[in-house]
Amino acid sequence: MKFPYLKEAIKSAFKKPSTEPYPKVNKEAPEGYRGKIKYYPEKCVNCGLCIRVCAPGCITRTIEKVEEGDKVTFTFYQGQCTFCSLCADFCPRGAIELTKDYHLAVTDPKDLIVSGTFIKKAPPKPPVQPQNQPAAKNQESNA
Amino acid sequence: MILVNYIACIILIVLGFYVILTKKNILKIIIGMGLVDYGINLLIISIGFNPGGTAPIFTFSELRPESFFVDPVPQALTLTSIVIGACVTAMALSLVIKIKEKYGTLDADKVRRLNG
Amino acid sequence: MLKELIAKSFEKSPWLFHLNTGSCNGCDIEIVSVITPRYDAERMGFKLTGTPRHADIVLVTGPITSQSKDRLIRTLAQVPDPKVVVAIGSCPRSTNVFNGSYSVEGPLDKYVPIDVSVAGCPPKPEAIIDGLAKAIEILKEKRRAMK
Amino acid sequence: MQHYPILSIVTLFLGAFLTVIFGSKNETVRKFIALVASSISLILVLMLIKPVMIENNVIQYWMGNWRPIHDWAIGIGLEVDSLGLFFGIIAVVTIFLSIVFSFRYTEKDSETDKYYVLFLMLSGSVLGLVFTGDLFNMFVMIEIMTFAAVGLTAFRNYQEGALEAALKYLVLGSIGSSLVLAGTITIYSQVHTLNMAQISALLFNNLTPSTLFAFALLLAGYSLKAFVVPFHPAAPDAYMSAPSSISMAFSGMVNKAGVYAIIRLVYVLYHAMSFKSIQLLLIIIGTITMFVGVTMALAQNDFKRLLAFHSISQIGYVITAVGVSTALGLTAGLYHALNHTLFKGLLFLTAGAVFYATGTTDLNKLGGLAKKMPQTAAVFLIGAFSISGLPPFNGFVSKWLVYQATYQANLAPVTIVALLVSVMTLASFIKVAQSIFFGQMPKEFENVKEVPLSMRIPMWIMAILCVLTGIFPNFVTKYLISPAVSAALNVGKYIDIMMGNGYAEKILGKPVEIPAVDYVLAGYWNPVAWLVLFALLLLAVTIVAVAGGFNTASLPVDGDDSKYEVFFGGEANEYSHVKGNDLFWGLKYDLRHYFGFMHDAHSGIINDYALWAIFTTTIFIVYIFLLVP
Amino acid sequence: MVVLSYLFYVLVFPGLLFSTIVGLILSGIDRKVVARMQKRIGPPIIQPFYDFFKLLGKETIVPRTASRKTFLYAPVIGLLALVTVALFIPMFKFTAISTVADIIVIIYLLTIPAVALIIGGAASGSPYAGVGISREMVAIISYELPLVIVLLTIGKKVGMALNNGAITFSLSQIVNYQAQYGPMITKWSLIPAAIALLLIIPIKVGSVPFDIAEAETEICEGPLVEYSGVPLAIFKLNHAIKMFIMTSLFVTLFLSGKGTGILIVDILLQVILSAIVVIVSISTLKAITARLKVEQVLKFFWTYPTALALLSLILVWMGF
Repeated sequence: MKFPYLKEAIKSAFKKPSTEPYPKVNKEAPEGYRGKIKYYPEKCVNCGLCIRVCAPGCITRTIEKVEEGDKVTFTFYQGQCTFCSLCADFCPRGAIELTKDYHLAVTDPKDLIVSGTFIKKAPPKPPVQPQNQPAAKNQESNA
Repeated sequence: MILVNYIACIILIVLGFYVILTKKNILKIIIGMGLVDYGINLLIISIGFNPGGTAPIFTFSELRPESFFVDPVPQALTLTSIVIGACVTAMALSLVIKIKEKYGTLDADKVRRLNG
Repeated sequence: MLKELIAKSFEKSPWLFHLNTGSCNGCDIEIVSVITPRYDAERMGFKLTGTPRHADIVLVTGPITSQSKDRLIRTLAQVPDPKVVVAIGSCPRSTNVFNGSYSVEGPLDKYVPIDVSVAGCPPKPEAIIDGLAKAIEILKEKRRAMK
Repeated sequence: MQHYPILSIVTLFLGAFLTVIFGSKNETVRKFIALVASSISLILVLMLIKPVMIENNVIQYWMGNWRPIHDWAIGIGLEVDSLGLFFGIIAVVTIFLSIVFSFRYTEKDSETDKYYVLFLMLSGSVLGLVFTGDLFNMFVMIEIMTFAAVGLTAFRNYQEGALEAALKYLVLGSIGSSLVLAGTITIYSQVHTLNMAQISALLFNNLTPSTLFAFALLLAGYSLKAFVVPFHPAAPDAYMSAPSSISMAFSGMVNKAGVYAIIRLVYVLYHAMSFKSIQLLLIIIGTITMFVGVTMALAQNDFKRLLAFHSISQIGYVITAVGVSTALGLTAGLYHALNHTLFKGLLFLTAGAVFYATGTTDLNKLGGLAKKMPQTAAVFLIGAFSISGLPPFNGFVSKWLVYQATYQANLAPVTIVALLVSVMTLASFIKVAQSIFFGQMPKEFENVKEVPLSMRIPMWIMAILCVLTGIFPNFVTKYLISPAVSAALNVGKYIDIMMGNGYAEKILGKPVEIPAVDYVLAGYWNPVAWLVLFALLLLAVTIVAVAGGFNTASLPVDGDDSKYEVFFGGEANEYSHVKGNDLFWGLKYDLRHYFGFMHDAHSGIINDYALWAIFTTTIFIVYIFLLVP
Repeated sequence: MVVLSYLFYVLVFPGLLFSTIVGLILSGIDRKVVARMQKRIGPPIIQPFYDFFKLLGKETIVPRTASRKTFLYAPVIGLLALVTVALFIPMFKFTAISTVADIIVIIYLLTIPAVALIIGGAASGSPYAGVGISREMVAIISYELPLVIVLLTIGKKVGMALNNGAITFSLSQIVNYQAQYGPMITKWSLIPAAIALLLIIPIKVGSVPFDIAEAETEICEGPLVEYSGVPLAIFKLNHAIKMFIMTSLFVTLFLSGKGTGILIVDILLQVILSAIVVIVSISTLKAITARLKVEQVLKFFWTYPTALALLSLILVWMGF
């Protein structure tokens, strides 16, 4: 019959509890925590790298043709996100950021959607060139 | 004379118990029970026996203090006991027949489906 | 008066039942950490029970594998009313990285309505506590609707 | 009134003969004869309660009117004192209920005329045994009893082990009978009389080696008939393979006949309870009996075999309490004997009902029968709670008296063992409840039905008696137990009634005194308790009313969905039942050496059992020779 | 009038209402203290009330395999037995019903809630319940042996002083003895018995490390697995009342004394002492240990507490 924690238990009973009073006092997440996704559409260049690296496929993109160019909408569905931060790391322009905000409990799944829209101006129409192939290549890389 | 009786009945009883304890054949165990029975019957008779006594046939008017006779009660007891012993043996033998039919053996070591 | 007491008690003593439907254990560990001294969900009356019959709130983790689908449906049916289903982590909400796998039959809302979902992979314990707080509100409403 | 005892015995034997003559062809006739014979004998014995128990008379009856001449008994006499009548009442109630139960229970058997013949002979012999005043007559009756019991054990000879059990019972029984006979004639050789009253008078302060030897033999012989522990191994086999109505009779009266004979022997015949060593001997064998019986019962997998080991265990309580030998102890012992008849009879009947409905009593094959046989389950629970000694059932009262008697006699270890045995009894009945009546039902018992009314009536009578003797203990002790206790202690009166007034004083050399049956019953039930009970019932009703959840009609009807299946880790509801073998793992594991030893010891070989019996007899002889004088 | 007073005893004090409130508060204290010993904040002390009332509002499900009546009535039977025991336990000088206060009656009545739990669990037809009742029964067998010896020891000690050496089991005599000679705990020969009883209390109320029957992580709360709603609430209430009764019994057996003579103060004292016993025996063990295995429980109780109790018994027998 050994009670190795007896002393500690009795000592702790008279100490202040180590519980964090969370809902009353908001708590900062630690440095480097990957929480809620923040998307800066103004920085985005619609390169699509993030979609390529996203494992669960939580990023969707819709492109609408409007007068000025393409209306690009990026939708991040956090209900499907693993918060791996690969998209942010790969984004060449720093348009995606994983904040320290962890308040991700919602009753309506729509609240989990982060989306941003920007209009990517269509480039001025290039003169028609005899060689088609390089132009196609250029277009592709733009897309 | 009477001592021989006692010795004989003790031998019979002990022999009977010996057979019950050591013999594995159920038939022999029943013979052992019979031996014990006979030993006890002999004991009863011997207890009632008075050397030189007459047969115990009297009416109350004939009974006198000096009349010397064999105790009649043990004889009655012996008769009862013999009858009961015979019944028990008959019962046991009928069981043995049934057991032989059902188990195919009379070995006490094998007739032990109920144990533990 | 008894009714008021009962209604009041519903927000003070929600009991949890934890259901793992093929989770990677990340969320499970976070659920356990909610009841550790640091977060101590018991101070708000939360208690992990061992059987669905005692539960008010069911915490579902994992992307509903085909092995666990029938078990999930059966177990959820066995919880007495009123009950609240909370999806912990992204998996039950949307099957997360397992999306499209041959053995995953999620997401959860194909089978039962999800009342609260806590996103995260895994969610932080604080987020789970937030989710539970929301679940209590829903539990109260369901109780009111029941009567 | 003088003739009631002999008539009640003769009726039963006559019934047996009439059944042979008229009942062999017609089912109804033999049932009618059995019912009439048993009810006449029941009524005759119950009519004796008023003169014997309440007015405290002792009925003596000389067969053929051969009264004692010159203070010497030469005829065979019947003597019914309260002690004998107490056991007589136990016997006739058992007989009557068992006969009623048999009517439907044996309907699947052929040749039930033999069953009724043997049963009536068994009943008659037990009544004869408890009413007789003649030592040799006791031997004859006990021999008839054994004989009939063996026949009845082998009645269902198609059943596994019935023949074997009968053979074991026969061999051991005949060893016991031989011991009894040898003891009887050894006494006869010393005192030249067979009348128990006269023997008792002549043996007072007159113990010679021969009479001590006879005492040891008789004690061993009657212990064998009561199945106390080293003599017990034939009992479970026989109880298990006999039909349940017979098992009930075995535990209700055949066992009790042995107990009665022991009480008669040590209290009346030999005045032996003044010897500390005899008290100790009875207490030791009683304690061993109760402990071994209950631990063996825990390990059993057959309902009836388990009950049989409990019979042994409860007889241990009786013997222990009788061995304490104070008025309180004897009260406890007799009360427990009465209760044992009631609850064990009830339990054997439920076993019979289960067998009737399902065709098996194996704990590992049954399950969930409470849904199909609710009444049987209810009476089983009453019986199980009674035998485990839960208040307010009767087992509690008598066990409580046993504890009180033992601790007042400064026998703390015995009290500890008795309480432990009580808990283990509870454990083994929990095992039965779980494996037979609760849990899930195997598929093959879907069509099981509740047993017919004529089988339920005896069970309910027994159950009601269990409750009544539990909540009216003062009533029972006043009208049944105390007279019997005072009769057991009042040897002088027993002698005087038989041999004529003044005989006892002449031989014993001291005036006949009426023994004091006084003990403080640290009241368990008194008028206050009634008020409490009333208030509690009111409380229960209130709770039920307030909660509302107990209004079973308002609960949703069992749907087909999985909501109403048991929680099984989410798995589909398949048959899964924790059976008798699976229970009490920790206990079995910790005590595995003990259980293993006991299992090996009960080897099932006749020679071994005979060896135990003879060895224990030898120990008795040596003990009594060494310690008594 | 008498009927009314007994109704009051049964329903209000010291019966149903009083023992319910005190029992629930004690179990709240227990939970709070355990939490503090583990450096947690812990639930509020009235948390058990919330649990109880919440369960009253839940749906009651009766499984298909269950024997309905047995399943539903088992908890009520247990509650009735506990209320009855509450009437018998003296609080210093006060007892509701003193004439029938006998320890053996109390021991048997205290077995009834456990049996009710077992029968209720068995009636549910769940295999988890089957395992649970098996364990519960092993637990009962385990603690019964030392418990009996402890009570016998006290009976002997009191009997030697008041009853000419014959053992007494009367609770009122035990209280009288302590009123005359001071609390039982001050007799050094009885200290081992007191320790043994302190070890028995947790298993009797089924708390960690002896909660083998209701191990929620292994066998899904054992016998309680199929219970929900009102019957479950009553079982939880039984649990709480059992905690109060066992600790109160300890106080009566070991810490009782003259009392102050004022009824309310005495009762308050009894409750406070009970709470201290709860903290010492239940909460401390709960905070620092993990659940034992079934066979370990039996082995533990048949060695340490039994040995302690026997030591006391022998000491008392020798006249110390």
